[in-house]
Amino acid sequence: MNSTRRDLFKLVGGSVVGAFFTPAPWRLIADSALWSENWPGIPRPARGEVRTRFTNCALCPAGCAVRARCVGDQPVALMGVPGHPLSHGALCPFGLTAHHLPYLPSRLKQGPAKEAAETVSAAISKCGPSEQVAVLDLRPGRTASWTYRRAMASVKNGLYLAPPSPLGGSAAFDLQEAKTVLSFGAPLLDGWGTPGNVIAARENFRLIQAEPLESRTASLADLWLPIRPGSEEALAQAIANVLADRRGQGLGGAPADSAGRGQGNLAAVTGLTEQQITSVAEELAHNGPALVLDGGQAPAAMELNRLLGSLGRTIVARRETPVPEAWKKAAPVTNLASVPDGSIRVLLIDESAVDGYLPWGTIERKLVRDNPLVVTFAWSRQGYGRYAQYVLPTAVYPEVFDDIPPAIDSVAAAFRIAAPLVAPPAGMVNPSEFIGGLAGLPAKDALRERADAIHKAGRGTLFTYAGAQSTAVRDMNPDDFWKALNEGGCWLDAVDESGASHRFSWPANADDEKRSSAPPEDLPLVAITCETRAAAAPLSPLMSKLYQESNLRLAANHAVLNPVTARACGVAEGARAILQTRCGSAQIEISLDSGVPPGVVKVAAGAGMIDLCGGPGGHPTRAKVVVA
Amino acid sequence: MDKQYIARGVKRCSTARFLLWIAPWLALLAFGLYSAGLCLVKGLNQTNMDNRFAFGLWIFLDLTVIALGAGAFFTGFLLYILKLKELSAVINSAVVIGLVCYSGAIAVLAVDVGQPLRFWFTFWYPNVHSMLTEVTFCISCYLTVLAIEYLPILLRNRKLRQVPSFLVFEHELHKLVYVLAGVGTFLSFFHQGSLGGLYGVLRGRPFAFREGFLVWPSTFFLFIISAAAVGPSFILLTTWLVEKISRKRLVRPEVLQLLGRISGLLLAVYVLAKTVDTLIWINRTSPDAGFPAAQYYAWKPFGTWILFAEIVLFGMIPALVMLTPRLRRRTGWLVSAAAMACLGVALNRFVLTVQTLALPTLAFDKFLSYWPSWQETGTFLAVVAYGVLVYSVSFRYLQLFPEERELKAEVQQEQEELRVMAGRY
Amino acid sequence: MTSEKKPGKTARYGMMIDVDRCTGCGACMVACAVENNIPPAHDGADDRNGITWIRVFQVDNGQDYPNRRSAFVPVLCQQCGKDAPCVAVCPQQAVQVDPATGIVGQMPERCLGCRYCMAACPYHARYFNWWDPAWPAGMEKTLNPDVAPRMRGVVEKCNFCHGRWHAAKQLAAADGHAIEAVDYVPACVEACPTGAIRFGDLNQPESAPAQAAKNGNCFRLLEKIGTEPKIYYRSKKDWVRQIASAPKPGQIAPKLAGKETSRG
Amino acid sequence: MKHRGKIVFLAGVLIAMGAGWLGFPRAIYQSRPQPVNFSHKVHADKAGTKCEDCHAFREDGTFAGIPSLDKCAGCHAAAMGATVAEKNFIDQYVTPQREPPWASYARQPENVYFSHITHVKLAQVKCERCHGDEGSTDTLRPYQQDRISGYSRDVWRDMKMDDCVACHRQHGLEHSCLDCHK
Repeated sequence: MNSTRRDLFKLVGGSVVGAFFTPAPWRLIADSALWSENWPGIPRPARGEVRTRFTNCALCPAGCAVRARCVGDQPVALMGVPGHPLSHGALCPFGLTAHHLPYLPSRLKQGPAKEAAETVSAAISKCGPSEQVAVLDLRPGRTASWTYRRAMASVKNGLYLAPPSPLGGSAAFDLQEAKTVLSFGAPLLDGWGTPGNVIAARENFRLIQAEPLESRTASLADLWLPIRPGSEEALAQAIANVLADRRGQGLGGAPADSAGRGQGNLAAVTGLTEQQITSVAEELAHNGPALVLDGGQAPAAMELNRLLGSLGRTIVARRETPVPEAWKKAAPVTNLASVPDGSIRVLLIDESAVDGYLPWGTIERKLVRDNPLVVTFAWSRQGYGRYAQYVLPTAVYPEVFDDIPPAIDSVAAAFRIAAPLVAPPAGMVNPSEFIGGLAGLPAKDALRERADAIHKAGRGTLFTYAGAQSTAVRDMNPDDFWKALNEGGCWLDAVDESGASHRFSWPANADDEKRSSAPPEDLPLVAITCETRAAAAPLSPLMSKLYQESNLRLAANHAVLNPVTARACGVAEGARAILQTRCGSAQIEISLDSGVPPGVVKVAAGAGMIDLCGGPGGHPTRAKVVVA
Repeated sequence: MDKQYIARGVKRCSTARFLLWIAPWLALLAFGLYSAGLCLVKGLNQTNMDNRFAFGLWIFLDLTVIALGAGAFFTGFLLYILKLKELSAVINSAVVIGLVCYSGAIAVLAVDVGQPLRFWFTFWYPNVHSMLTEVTFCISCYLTVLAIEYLPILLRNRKLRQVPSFLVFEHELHKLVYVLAGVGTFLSFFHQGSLGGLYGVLRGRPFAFREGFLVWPSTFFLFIISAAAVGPSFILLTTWLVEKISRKRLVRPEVLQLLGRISGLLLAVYVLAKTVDTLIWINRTSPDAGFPAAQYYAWKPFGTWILFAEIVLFGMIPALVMLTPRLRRRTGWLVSAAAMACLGVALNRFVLTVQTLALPTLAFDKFLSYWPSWQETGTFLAVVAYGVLVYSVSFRYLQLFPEERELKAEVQQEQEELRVMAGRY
Repeated sequence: MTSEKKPGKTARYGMMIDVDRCTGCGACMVACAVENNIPPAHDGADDRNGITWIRVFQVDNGQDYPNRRSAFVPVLCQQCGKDAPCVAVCPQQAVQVDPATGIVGQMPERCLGCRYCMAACPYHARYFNWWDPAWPAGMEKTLNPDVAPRMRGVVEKCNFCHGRWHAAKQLAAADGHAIEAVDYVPACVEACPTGAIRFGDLNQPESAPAQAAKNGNCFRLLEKIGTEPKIYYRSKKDWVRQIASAPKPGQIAPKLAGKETSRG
Repeated sequence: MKHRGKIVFLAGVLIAMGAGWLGFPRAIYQSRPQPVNFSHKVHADKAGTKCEDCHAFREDGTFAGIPSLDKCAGCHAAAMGATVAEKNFIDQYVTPQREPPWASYARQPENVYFSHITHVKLAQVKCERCHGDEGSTDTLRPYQQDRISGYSRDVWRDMKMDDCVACHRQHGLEHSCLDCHK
């Protein structure tokens, strides 16, 4: 027995020794290492012919020109189009990663389009005389917007709503002309207007940024005025006073300060010295043409522009992009703020293209009390879908077939189409076809009709991206014009020589919240939202590079406090806490930075956070931070 | 029941008690293997290391363990090359300790790398300029040497001796022992050094960077001396521990004192060298790289106290104790001095690995903190448990302390005499 | 945007980054990730174990509100020109300087994942794949065929968009041109909306980096270490130029109270 | 008996050697037949004389590799000959417009950036230099794939990195890993 066991050992030992004189063990070692090169689960990028295609970015009204590097038909990289008259080859991080948007995990795959349509038409027919059917268009000025207006014109009690827009859409800021720009918290270098255009003009003007936080724009401004939160009006008033004094006249049309405060008090409110304010005013007056921008829609800023004579120089009239005559009998554009509360029975929200996300509170109070019907067209449930009865999935850029209205800094009217780079998945709903359908409008070829109308007007030139060349519209035939627009082209209106004097009008401030100079006891802090670009728009997963894998941008539900403030609130770095405002509360993660002014909580604007703290600009929201 | 495996003439506890002793260690090992498995299967995201703290607990463990394991080569060197015959009393134990330390270190390294399947690339496409290549080559070679040195000890087991061919083999091996000692010493000198070089060459980390001689930074030589110094201390410590735990006399006190003396001597040399090196570094090397040395110690908690603890508290003091004959003869002093010496070297390795990575290099860097995850700690503990187990088993079934038998006899004789005297009155 | 001038037979590619122009928008970071098939963050990833070959740091003058002034500094592999710390330490030649371009190359398929090079790099420009790379379903269609995705457990870093260099060479070959003198720019350079990053060949005296090397307002990170980085930064602000030198605890200490990040 | 032990030991050695040298090399590869019994020889005579006629380059310089179905359908819309292979090909692929699942013998690993045009157009390297006389074969041999590494046997045999390096070294074109790896 013993011996046989020993034999077994010998046999095994022998075969082990033998094995080392065969290729087997060595090959296995080598192969296992090679296997680690083809690590399981790692995708192999598809190979194919590399093509270049062009389109226009539909993520924001800048509508930057896009050059897509495609393998086969699949875009694998997006870049700007150098030499473009508006976007000057620039593309922001959101635009650079837009070709990922169709694959977002959080994306809405299908929705009850048919059922929704029936419910809506039923509700419309049941509408009472004082109850309205409204479309809220978060990006007015598009061809789709015209479809909505036409539809609402023919629908009973139809109403077409748009968020308040600076200059009321019919005029533009001309940065190229400006020598001195005073900005009240406008994110001029962080996604304002057309980024490429701003950057191109930046060399030529001096930038004075009046803002409580050292935003990206503030840190790059020639002068940053760290004013107290909510003191924009006061600063504007103080500057207006100085300007008025220089002319040795009364305040002109400048709104008299309600509190009747003197210059000293105004300065105290802003937290600046009178000298600072005076020197800024002097500079605006001397180093003109000047331009005053505002993050929100504070009339005082526009008053300053009037005093400085900016109207007609740095703020210019812009003609409407031509539309077919047949479209002219459309519902007027109504500012949401001017709608009586509790009057809307049916609300259709087009979220497929979002410029500014409005706090839900401002919308909700317009709805009728007893079960209003809210239908929203969105890529996900993260926006108003949280409140709507129906969320109908829409195509996302670069699947959409939509046009982009001219941005607030493009002096000439423009028309450019976001031609789809990839086909939208089945089950997507086209908002303009849905809403047009309610009024029996054929919305399918609206874009083509608009293009033809533009061509018929015969004004302006077409800039094509492939060759980077401009052609006068009147030298083209309609089909080539249309084809060019679809292969990446941008129509630019001719400058208006008629010199027709333009009545500049801007909406009165919608925000009627009364601010008391003494902060309320229960809400000692002021909440300031930043990163509003990311509010409800779809974000590529790769944005984690900016929001998560580096702290370059403030991620949603994160808040920054001054260490002093944090100590007062009893929260520490990385702590979870609750942010409370008049509109509710949300959980936030705290980080500390002594660069944030005491008494301020800087929050990143997710859709939810905007509902809580209001949008950018506007008046700062009182808030408080409590330990979770 | 395992009597026939236990060497003649020595007394060992009952199998039951032995099992009782190893049971907790086995449990610890199992837990450790589980956490190591997690790191291998799910990847290194199981650890708390990151891009900035690319090295963590494990590298610290490797450096320390290998320094402590240096006793194996150094005792061999003293015994076979310098003919310090007294040390034959502990050489076997030293070999086992060395084997444990080195195999443990390599096992942890295999978990630490991101792609263990590619381990052989280092041998196939070696970059001769890399200290890590030097380390890998020397350690793996020396581990084989240790394994060969361990064989005769193993084969002298009472049961295995029954196989005649084994006896012959063991006898042949024994002739080799001088060669092995020589080779081992050579290899060890190199990898102890290159382990020091590992950080000394990092010109991008002025806190660790040192100038040196030819391709070797000064840390290269400091590591050799410190390892040689602490090796005997660790053997001293372990021997004493084993004596306490097994409640037996295993070696004569003179042997321990000799170990202490050697350790103290080398430690003194090390402290001297380290001081000189530190001064050069503070006054030349670091400032030349644009880093005023004072700033390193402005980042709490790593104040200058760490420098003091490393050189004076755990360097100079134990050295002096072990060099003073009177104190050396007191076991308490001797052992605690040895322990302090070990701690000192561990601290030195810690500073070089962890503090180096914690300190910022760019003006806008932050001072970083790091705390190992339980998976990391578990893997660490696995090595400890593994070490204890291998040593316990070896101690039970093999002849780790040749003198044990005579000492036992002596003890019995003494007791015998006592009883006789007791009977007389 | 194209590189300053056609590089000669052997080039020393470098960059000039105008800190005063950088708005910190992050376009370079995402463009880099798109170009080089860098996966989105694994949940639980943070700024210490994510992968960003180029990372824009927000630096400041260390003062509190309202005297705080910030600037944005893009940091990528500095492509050290003289004994690069990472090259010598790699045990298996996975790191290598290309003599033809001066680019410090990292070979993921050769990498053992020992991370010695990461400990060696003072610029923290090297990144380890702590997780298996993963893309949302369908998004793998958008991967760039010129760059191979990496596997878990290896180190990767900026290589001046080597995929683009390959593609440019192939295109040149198709037109029958010489492929040594290809003309290309990395993705971050092309993407930067303000033109703050400029790419060029240091061997060409009129290239942006070569000019920067002579400009008084230009600096390189940790020059005193002697690694001869090929990335030049420019700023007219004195306090910004300070970031070139070693950290000063006294200055940063107050911020640490709030800013220190600890793990585990 | 005296030598029993040695014999047993040797037996073990021999068993291992046999398995390692004879069994293993077969076991490590899995082989699968190509979808169509295609004859390069016939096509070289009838369709086109040069490889590029079918294995073409695109405008952007990328190599199209194995031609897609429409290229084949260009001639084989209907049967040209009377061979069974062609009939099957038309029935299974051309008529249902299904791309044949060709297996590429010479597909390099994902981490390799191999530019055909650089080698063929610029350096005037003959296709045969790397692909052997594939162009004159009458049938397609089965595609053999390493079970563990997943690489084609051809790549393992004579399209390894060493083979590339050898040639590049000959022409003094060996710069760095980045030359060929991506």
